[in-house]
Amino acid sequence: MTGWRPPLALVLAWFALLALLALTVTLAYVPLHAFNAVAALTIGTIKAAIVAAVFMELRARGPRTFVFAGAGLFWLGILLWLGMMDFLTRT
Amino acid sequence: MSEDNYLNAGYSLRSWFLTTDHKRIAILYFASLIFFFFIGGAAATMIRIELATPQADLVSSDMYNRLFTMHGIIMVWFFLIPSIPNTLGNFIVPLMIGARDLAFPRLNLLSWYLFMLGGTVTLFAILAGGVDTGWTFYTPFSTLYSNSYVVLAVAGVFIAGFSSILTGLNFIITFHRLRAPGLTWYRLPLFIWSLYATSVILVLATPVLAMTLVLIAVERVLGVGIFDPRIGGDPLLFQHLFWFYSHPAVYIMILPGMGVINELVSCFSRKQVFGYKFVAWASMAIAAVGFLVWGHHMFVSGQSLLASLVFSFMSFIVAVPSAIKVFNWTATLHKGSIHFDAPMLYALAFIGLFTIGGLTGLFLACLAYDVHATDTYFVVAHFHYIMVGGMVTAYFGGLHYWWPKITGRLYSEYWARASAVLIFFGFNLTFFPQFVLGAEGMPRRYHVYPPEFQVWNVLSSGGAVILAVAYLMPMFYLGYSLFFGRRAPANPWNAPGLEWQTPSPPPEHNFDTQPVVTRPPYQYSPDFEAEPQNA
Amino acid sequence: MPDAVAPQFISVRHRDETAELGMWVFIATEVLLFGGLILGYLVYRHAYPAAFAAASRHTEIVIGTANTAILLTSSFLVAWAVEVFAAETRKICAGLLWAAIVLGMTFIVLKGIEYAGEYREHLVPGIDFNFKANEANGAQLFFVFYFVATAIHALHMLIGIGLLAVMATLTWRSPSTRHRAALHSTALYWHFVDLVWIFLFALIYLPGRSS
Amino acid sequence: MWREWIPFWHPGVSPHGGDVDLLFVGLLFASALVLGLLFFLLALFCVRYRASNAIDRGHQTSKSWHWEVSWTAASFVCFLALFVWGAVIYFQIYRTPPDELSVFVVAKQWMWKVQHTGGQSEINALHIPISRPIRLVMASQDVIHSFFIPALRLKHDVVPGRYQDLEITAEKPGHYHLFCAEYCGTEHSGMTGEIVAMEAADFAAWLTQQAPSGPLAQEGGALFRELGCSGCHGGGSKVHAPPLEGLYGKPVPLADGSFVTADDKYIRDSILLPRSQIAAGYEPLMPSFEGKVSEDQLLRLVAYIKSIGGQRP
Repeated sequence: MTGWRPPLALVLAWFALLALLALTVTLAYVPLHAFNAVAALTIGTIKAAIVAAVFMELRARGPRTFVFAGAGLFWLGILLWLGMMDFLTRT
Repeated sequence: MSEDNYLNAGYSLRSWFLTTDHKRIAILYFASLIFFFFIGGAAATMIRIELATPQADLVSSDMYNRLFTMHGIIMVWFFLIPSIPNTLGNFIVPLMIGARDLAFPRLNLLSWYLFMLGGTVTLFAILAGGVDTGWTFYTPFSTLYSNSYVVLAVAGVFIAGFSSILTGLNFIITFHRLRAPGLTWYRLPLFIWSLYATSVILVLATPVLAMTLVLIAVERVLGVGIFDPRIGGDPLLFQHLFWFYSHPAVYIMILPGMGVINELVSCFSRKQVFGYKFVAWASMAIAAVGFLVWGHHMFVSGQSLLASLVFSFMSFIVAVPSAIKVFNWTATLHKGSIHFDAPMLYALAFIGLFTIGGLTGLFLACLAYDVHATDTYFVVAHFHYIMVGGMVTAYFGGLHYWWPKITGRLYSEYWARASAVLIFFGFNLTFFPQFVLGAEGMPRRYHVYPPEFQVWNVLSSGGAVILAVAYLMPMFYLGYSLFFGRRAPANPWNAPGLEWQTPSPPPEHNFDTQPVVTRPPYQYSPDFEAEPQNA
Repeated sequence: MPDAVAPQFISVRHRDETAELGMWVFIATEVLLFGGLILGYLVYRHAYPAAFAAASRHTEIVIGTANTAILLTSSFLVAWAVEVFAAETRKICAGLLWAAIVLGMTFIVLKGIEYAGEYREHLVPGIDFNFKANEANGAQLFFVFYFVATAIHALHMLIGIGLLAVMATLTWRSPSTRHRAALHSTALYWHFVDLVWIFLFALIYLPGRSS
Repeated sequence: MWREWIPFWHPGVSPHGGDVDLLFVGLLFASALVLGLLFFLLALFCVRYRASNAIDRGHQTSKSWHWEVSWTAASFVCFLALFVWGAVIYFQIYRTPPDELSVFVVAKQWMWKVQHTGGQSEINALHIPISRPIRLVMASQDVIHSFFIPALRLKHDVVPGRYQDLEITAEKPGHYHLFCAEYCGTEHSGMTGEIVAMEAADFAAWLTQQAPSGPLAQEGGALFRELGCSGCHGGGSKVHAPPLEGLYGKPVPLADGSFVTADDKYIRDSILLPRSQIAAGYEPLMPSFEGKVSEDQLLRLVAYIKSIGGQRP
């Protein structure tokens, strides 16, 4: 029964995620006006990056997996960018 | 020809309906698509008959609206999108890249079942009373005002969408992981490149449609939703989401056709495709830039002028790779040794019709002219030139080209050429007058119309009769060849592609020995006279 | 246990890597599935900022935060299970998976409690909706988004729980290399469901808390 | 029939109609050139290099950067030129209308209702004087419709939930088609009408012949009292509500510190969604009139508030 302990990276990632969760909830109650949204989404992105890199083992994968994982995000960016463009520039 | 092949590997229903053999699944798709093509075609016939006179005489307005909606939904989602990828693609892709099967054979079968389930639900919606929203499902008409079976139809399309996604996923992984030894990316036939581009769109665009359809269903069921103008929702948001899928979907409907044309032009000019890398990357460019142009469906909808400007610009950009392809096909003919067999006639028809469709696309990309032409018959003619003149012609071309491989039989060359020529003339007679109608200002989806448009409508309806006959002809001579046609040799066109290096029809396991590729594609010898091989 | 590889693959490794790559493509599809909803959210948040903030204050941040922590932890457990997947540690591995499933179920139950609370507060568009008049429209759009997004997310959770249950059972019985690949793909899916929730949490629960 | 059938060509009769027609000819010309060249080459190669023709096929090239780059660049430059050409005219077509003679258009399944400011109303017809820009203020009562006049080379969707301004000008007298171009349900193809462009004098005569139920603003004034608006917004009211005299077209300071111009859209929004933009210094007391007033009535209210725009409060 060797090697049942979780790798350190996983545990650290888990703690980091919970800490970031606490941080983002706290920050939400601090009046920062427009920066509340920025903070929430930035911390969300950091959490997502940790999940992807550590839990989903993306850090140990080759460029092809990166491209596949990135393609979804890239096209999401196109959808949001060109979609919002209309609504932000209406007269 | 008593050897074992995939057709005589089993005769039970189970051996067909639970098969994971990509070749049999292709046949299942083929049979289903013929069925849907005839349903969609029947609706088109009714529409053209009705439009022969300006008044309403054959059907009521409600019925007419249901007819063109049914024609659109069936033809787009249940014929054009799966047409080449799921029949020819499914059959030929593993053979072309020297693989035993697709990467996920069971997923492939699941994809067919989802397709049939979606088709059944949609047909049920049609039989239950039909849908009258147009295939575009524009809100708030579809969500709050239509009295027809919108939710059911939307559910059918939703399910069929997942079938598309699974097919795209399967192809992408197959191309990455299952190529034969030595088959590098630049040694792949261009058909594979174009299917790769198609799959990217299938995987990345279809989910947005799925979500949009869910939102329609929610709004219809709850009576309130995020597109509802009564609570401050914006119907244009629906259009953005819908066209984010549906414009790239147009490229789903043409890229595989372009891929087939590469194979045909090259084979029947006995020459390499001119500018291989340009054509390959043009496919990828179309897939990528095709995602940036959707707003050109909305130039008069009230979207911001800046958005219109950007989308118009992108629409012109996406035309560049298409132009590159046309020029390269033409250059391929140069110094070729051109044979005018039936598939080549289809290919030439494709180039002509696709170019007309593409050039009229520029009219519509052009902001000021689109204000006049959008939602008129000009648009109808334009996209039929691309989808019917382009994709369906390519589909027929590819079907004739690979028919000997798929069935192991040769069809009648005489009748095949006759039908190719007839399709070309019938098609132009049907759809060219519609450009004139559109330029004159006749709106689309009109059941009755001012009498001065009648002349062109009569021409168009007349052409439709010819076209219908021309599309029926292959049913007969191809059907005849199944039973009475001469046995096809393994390589009737003396082509170097891997799919021709195995017997016709191929054995269940595709290749007796794993092929190894050592040279670029399209290394044709000038003649059909086969060198003695497989002797 | 002999591990037969389907004929289109050369080796076990070839097969497993292919399966994992397939899951990544599927995840790319899923990103775009939620993408459509997120565009809708951004458009209306831009149009009705005050109403969105007010509506967001009506969501249960305690349940939302607890659910986020639960999901992050279950993701951690699944990642851990993937690491310890081996014949000799199969029971530990299965146990971790069962723990993740229990957390997933807890998430669903809490979500149900939250839905019930929203129903009592008349926040369900189309069924029973009542909100301060000047912000009713934007809030209604917010809650349509909220219910569609969380319901679809919950559906993904249920599918994930089902997959994890199958994997836990298989692992308990006889782990083989085939199961390793399957567990890997399942884990990727589960982490993805987690990822989606991280963003839904930021979009649904956090806005408007400071005012 | 008023329009004789002429094959293929009816010149546009709006100021930019000529530009659009020229653009169309330009596009046709460019397409014909490309198509001609392509078909010529296809035919030439097909004949010259047919398999049975023993001709020199030496020195085949399978690729050439030279050619690829040239035709890519050539297509790109042509497309760019067409893009700019089309965009310039587009901005002319959709420029924001000056405050000219306004006509209100309400689209609903399946008719066009037209209200002139003088109170004259028409259904499925629109009479306008020629050579004078008309500002249409369009609204839809139900689904999306599209206001399409082929002869003016002009079209714009009418989306429910907002006003759409559109400037139209006809330069020649005549009867022109009006179509609904966005599919809107059962009688979509029956949602047609005619644009009657008349000489200014004829138009004035036509206006007087019509029996207006009363100028639009006057009807709006009646509604203003009927619906109880005057109870708060009228002079001498006990409720602290902003006075509306002299409001139209002026910038309004809002509670959040920003300013908004009191145009048609603002007035419409203030009636339907009164609390979305609160005027500075007032309590958000006004109830929403959403669902209580039709698009027709809204137009009258807007016309009324506009008519008292010149008065000092």
